[in-house]
Amino acid sequence: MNQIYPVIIEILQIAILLIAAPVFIGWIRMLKCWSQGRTSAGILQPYRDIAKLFTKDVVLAENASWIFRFTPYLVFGVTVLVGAIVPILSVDLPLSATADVIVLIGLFAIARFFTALAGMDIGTAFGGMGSSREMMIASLAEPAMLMAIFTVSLVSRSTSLSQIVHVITSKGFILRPSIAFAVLAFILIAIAETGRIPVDNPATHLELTMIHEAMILEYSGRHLALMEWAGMMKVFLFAGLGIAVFFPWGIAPKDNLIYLPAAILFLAIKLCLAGTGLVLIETGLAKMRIFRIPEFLGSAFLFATLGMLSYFILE
Amino acid sequence: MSITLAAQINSILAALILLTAFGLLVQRRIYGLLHLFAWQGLFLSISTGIVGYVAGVNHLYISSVLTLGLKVIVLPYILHILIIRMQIRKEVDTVVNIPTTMLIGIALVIFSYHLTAPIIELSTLVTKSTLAVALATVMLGLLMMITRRNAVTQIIGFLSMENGLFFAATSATYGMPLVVELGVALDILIAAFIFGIFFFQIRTTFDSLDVNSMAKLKEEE
Amino acid sequence: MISDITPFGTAFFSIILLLAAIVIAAFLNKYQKLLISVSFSITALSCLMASIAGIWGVGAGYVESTTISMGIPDLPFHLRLDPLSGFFLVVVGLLSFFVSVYSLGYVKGFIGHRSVTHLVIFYCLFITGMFLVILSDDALSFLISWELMAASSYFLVMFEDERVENRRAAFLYLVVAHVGAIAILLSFGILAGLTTGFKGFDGYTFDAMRQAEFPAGWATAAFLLAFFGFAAKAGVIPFHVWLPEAHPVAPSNVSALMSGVMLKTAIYGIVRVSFDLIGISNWWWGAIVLIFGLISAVLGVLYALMQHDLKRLLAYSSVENIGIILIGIGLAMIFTYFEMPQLAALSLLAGLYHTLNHAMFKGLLFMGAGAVLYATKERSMEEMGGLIHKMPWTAALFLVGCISISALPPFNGFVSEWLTFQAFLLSPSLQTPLLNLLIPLGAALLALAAALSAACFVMAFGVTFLGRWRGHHNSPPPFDSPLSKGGYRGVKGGNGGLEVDWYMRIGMIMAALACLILGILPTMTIGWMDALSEQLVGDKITITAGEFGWLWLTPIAHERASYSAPIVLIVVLAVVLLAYILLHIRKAAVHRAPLWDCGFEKVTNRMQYSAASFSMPIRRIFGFLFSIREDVRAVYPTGNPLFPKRLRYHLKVRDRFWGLFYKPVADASIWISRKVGKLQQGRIQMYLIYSFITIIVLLLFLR
Amino acid sequence: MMILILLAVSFVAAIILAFVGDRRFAHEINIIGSAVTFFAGLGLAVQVNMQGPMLAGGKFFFVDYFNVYLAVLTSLVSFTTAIFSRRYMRREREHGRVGHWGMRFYHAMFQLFIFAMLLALLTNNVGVLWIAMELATLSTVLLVSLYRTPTAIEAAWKYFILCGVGIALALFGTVLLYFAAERVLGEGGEALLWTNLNQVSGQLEPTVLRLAFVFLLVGYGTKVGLVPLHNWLPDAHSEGPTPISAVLSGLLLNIALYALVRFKVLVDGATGTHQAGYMMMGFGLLSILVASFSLLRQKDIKRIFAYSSIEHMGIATFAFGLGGPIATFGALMHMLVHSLTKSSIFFTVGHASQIHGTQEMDKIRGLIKGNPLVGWGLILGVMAIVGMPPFGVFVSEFLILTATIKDAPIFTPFLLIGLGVAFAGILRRAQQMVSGSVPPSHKSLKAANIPVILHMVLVLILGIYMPDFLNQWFHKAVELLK
Repeated sequence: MNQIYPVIIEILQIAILLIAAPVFIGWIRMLKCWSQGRTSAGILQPYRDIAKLFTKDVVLAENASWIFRFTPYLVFGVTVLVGAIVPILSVDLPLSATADVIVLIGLFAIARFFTALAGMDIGTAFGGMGSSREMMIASLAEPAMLMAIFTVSLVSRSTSLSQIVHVITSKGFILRPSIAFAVLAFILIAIAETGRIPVDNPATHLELTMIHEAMILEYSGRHLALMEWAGMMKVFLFAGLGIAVFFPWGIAPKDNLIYLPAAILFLAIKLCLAGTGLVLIETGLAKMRIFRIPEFLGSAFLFATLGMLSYFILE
Repeated sequence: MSITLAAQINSILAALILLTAFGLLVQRRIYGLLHLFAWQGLFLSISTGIVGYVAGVNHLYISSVLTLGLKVIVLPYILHILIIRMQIRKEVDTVVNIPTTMLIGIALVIFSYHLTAPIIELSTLVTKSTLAVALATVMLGLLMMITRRNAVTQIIGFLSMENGLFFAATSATYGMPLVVELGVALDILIAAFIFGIFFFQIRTTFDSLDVNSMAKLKEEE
Repeated sequence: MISDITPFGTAFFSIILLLAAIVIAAFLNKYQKLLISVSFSITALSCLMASIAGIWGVGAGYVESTTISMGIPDLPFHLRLDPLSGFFLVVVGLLSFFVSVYSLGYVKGFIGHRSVTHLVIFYCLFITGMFLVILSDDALSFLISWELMAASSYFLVMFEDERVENRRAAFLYLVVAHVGAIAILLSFGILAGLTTGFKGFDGYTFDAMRQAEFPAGWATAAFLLAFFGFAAKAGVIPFHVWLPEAHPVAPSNVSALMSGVMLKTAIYGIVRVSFDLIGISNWWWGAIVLIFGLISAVLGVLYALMQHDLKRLLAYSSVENIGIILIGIGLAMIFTYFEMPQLAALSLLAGLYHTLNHAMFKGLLFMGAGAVLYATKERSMEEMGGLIHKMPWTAALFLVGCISISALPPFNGFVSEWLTFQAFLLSPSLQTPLLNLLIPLGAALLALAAALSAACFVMAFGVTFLGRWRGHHNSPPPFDSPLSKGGYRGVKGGNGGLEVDWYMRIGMIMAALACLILGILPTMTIGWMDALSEQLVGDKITITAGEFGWLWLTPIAHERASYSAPIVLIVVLAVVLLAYILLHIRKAAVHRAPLWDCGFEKVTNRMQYSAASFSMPIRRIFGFLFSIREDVRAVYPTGNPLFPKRLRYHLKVRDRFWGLFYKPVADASIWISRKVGKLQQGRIQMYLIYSFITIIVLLLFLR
Repeated sequence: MMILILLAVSFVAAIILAFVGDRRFAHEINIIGSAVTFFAGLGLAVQVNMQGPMLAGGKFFFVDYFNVYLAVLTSLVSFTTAIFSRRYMRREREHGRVGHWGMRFYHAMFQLFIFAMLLALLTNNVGVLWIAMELATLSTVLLVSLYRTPTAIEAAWKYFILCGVGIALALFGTVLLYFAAERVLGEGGEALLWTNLNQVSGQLEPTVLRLAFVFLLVGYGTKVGLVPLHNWLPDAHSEGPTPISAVLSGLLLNIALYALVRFKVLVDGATGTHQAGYMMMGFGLLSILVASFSLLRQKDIKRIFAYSSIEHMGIATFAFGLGGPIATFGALMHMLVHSLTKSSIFFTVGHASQIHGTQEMDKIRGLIKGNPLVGWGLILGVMAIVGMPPFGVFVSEFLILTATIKDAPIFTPFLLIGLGVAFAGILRRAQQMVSGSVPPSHKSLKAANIPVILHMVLVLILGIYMPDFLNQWFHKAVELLK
């Protein structure tokens, strides 16, 4: 029993990831529509999009190389792997030892790396623009991200996720200024990394404002489908990561199935809230100029550093 | 002749040598320089002879004769010939600012006395007191070489330095060992020939013996 | 018989072999082709032997030393092979092996233009010098081999000496190297003096220095001198100016060696002197190393981003990586001082691991750049593009290099940087609050550097190999270009048309494999390396690192952090494969079509993002660090002041440090020399006055 | 016996060449003469190696470990220079820069010069040393002006006057020394013998010797080329025929320094202080700095290397002044390797200027392509002289520098500045000259390659493998100079 139990969890989690990610995005879009007084396409619209794309033929630019074709698969694969590592439901995932938070960042980085290359592969001005901006944002986000992790690892004496979850849950709920700062920082970073407003606008194809969209502009058919799906999973995973690191209560501890339904329920609730929060931000703010982003991420870095300092000074 | 008398004569000669040195320093006319130089040599050889006699150091006679031969006869003669050969103007171009030069010279004399004083304490020789004069002569010769602008006069300065050296040798130590004396004399002779050749070379290339015409080799700004 | 072959013997024999190669090269001057194949094969062989010796020696944690009666009879050359030198023997030997194989193809390109004899000779001398530096065990032989290395690489940089930039670079390089060498010499002088007080020559041996105890003040002086001396060689900012000049202009196989391993000898020196000879006696030594490391890491990669010459970019990124290595070593020093051997071991190994990794991928990248140069005669990326179609092998291998250097899992660059991060994350266990607060910021800077280098190499690869040919003439250069006269299948342009020959490919393939293996088997590598930390900081992390078996790398403790490269690789590949298969069950056609590009029309090649435009955002953000001159000139057709015919954009980004440090020195010395020149002003009376015054002054001084 | 051969050969050769010096075979006579001298020198070395120091000719000559290696060095360099001058002077003559009398004069004076130097080295008598030095000066004065160009004559004149004055001052110093000595050793020749003086140095009157040393320092220092007494040196080197420049900076400077060091030992023995050492250190340091900064802006290929000679003499003087086993060892070795390297550099420089028909460095290009031996010889020689391993200069500088930083750390920065500037200055020029493509002005010629190769090989060997007997000599010499 105990041997297969983790495997079950693992499979279950990946399944949830694959299924729930589009729903989560659908939920966000729906809320957005409501908040802007439009009628929404329904929570399941993302499924329809992906399905449609899968059935379509692929149109490749003339001088697209193997990199362009390989990227979607890689991005998808990496995202799934990340999904298999972040403890969304339970802490004992067989794969969780595979990577700690820093490795997770590395995994996202490799996905980004190839996306950017794909953007440059077809040789349009937009592709290059997208890649350039994406890499710029990433390189500014990274230090802030690391500081946030640093703060958390100060509290939990670890960077391995299940360990963090374990420690924080076991300690019970304590108000820590350092963690509060870290949360703030993490939210800003997550927005930047997943390319949401105010950093980037996933819904626009206005030439000069797009970042992520500019890179995948030339994709079509199944490639585009994989990219979109991976994108959705990324948003989902960042939400999951945030939950796991900062609000882990409700994630099932080791070795008992009883907690699982509860865990799923908790997860659903937390995700709904997260989505709502995101929508509030997106409707509240307008997209900022590209050269405001350094300030945005700079403040993220500031929060993270304050978190670290306040740990040493206050705790 | 008693020691004391010899010492007195010697010191008189020393005074004369010093005088000639100053004379060389300020004399403008080239022939005058030549004569002064010859006189200096003469005084030197006499004093050498006397010292030799007093101290009974025989090889000093030889060196005195050498001095007489070289410094009084040969070198002045050679220089004379050269001067005539290349009809150098009788009036050599003026020494830079005679009064200053003389003041410096006097300062030098005092300085060299000041230097040699402690050494003289050590010496037991009758002639010890003249060491200061010898050093002064050397210095004055150097000063002369600095202040003159004519090749011939520089050479004369150089030779008067040599005189000073000889004088030092005799007065301080009753002369160097013979072999050294001879060698030095030989060197001076060679030197004489060499500057003879030089005069011609300089003359032919720069058609004047003014050493200031020889200032090409320098760092350009 | 086999039993009495020792690692040391092997290493020594490899050096003999190199010298033999030199002699042979001298004799084969007439037959250049033969010369190349013979001497480079010998070199490759000997380098292989050297690295085997190193692997063996480190693995066995074995020490052997000997003296050969050269140099001064009282101070013969002491040679010693211990784990540290063994490790660096591997670093140098392995890459030199790859590069020598690569050279078999690359150097042929020079045939018909110039004699390669002295290239070969100095190449061998260069490697010999590096081996000797690593093996030598006394100050004199160390410095002799050190300068031998410098001198031979100087001639290698000078190789194409009719180009003025080569001469300038070579000169600058040698001057900086020599000044550094003098600093090192002085530091050894201090040590030797304190050891024996110059009663005799035996104070110059490293053994004597190991035994001796040094007073703090002198020790600090010695350490600083040594550090800055080596830093000048390693290209640590602000001593780096020679590096981006010299590495690009040298023949690519040489630049691969210079960037890949020559800089590492400096790292070796720093480790050797600080840990082994002097011993850490101040925590702020580590802090200094750390700070210089951080500065070099960040500025190095920023400067790299601003380059458009591929090899210059790589050179600057070497500055960055040296910085990263120094970070590890600096942390190790701090931990050592506070007596935390395990953490010290961790960070030291992180630094040294990165040394090995950087050797591999930087060598690979330079070889790739060389291949591109070989094929296109073009160094500026702005003129390139789309080469992935023309040279698929090179492109793929170069990509591997890019991934590794950008610290992306599962390749090797990531492992060492991950370990460094772990070291940073463990710093809070230090007992000094100040350090606790400051070191994390260092971690952030390191993260910044890592991310920027990812951006940098996206640019490098993207602009060089992807997109379409940016050159003014619309296709890659015609194939009968001078360098590639040996000629391959005479395809013009087409697929693989510009691909380089197999020697070069094999050289690169081996390096790429090394990157992958070092990336996915870190546990084993660290297990192999623990003799090092044992020797230097007296502790090892193997037990904990291998706690979960070879599959998981868990420094310190598995609940602390863990990473399993093999699983990452396997899972990702599995998912990719699965997705691919699933999506190809139902055949969906793939059409090739012209660019859509948001429906824009007439997209020309010149419209693509170039290196300059790619790095623009970062240039804006970090602009204050550079001296940037950019101007846009509009060229108007006559009689039409409104619509410019074309726009000229001119960008010049320069290193601030040149103006800051080097120019002033040069100007000052010229000024002084002008003043001194006045001494020699021609008039003889003046000179006599000098003598006169001198003697008067001396006489006065006497009284 | 050996000593007599050593001296006699060169003297006789001088006389013979004075008559037949302009014949075709004169060069060969010159070579043979110096060859014999060289082998006599070797013989002497072997003898010393076996029997240790010795007196000869009734105390008139003496050989100890300090001057034996200098004697061998002198004979060797003069030998190689003779070989070099064969091709070089032939060409000069073909180009009509030298006439019959010139050649005769050149050969005779060359041998006489060697004779004078060997005499200065081997004599046991301070006075004779002085005479020999003067003779050496006089014999080279007219060689400097051999080409009769205005600048050449000017240079020769300065050389003559400055060194004359210097040497005169040295004589005064010698007189004072004699004055002090005779009060201990009594009248006559005995009082001027090194061997006696060294024994009684403790009893000599310090005040007198201090005074004497000032004059001797200024006197012989002028010939060593110590700043500010150096001004004759660049001129003489740049204007004279290259073989002469080679022997001047290769040998004459060494001899003068040799004399200076001997006196220093004597004075230190008498005064018991380190005053003389400090003076020498001061002069050495000044020379290093001034020379290295002056050579930055040189345009003339021979001047720049003349300045580098001043710099290296400065280094050696400094090291001798510093004293101590390591520094002295380094200084002795430095004299050796410097003269080997520098003379070989001058050989290549001579050919280089013949190839391009000018001494202006800006006009000299592409030597490596044009004439590989000259090119590589020059650049490797430069590498050696600026102190790059594996050449010998590095080893000596290594010893000197390491000794300095421990014993006199205050001086190290200046030393380093000097070395660094000289390094950059020389290398920059040399690199320009050897690299690049061959200019049209290039004239091909048969270079005398044996001397260059021989010297460079020797310097290389000294750098990586110093023979043991030399090591022994140096150690014993260090004992002498304590």
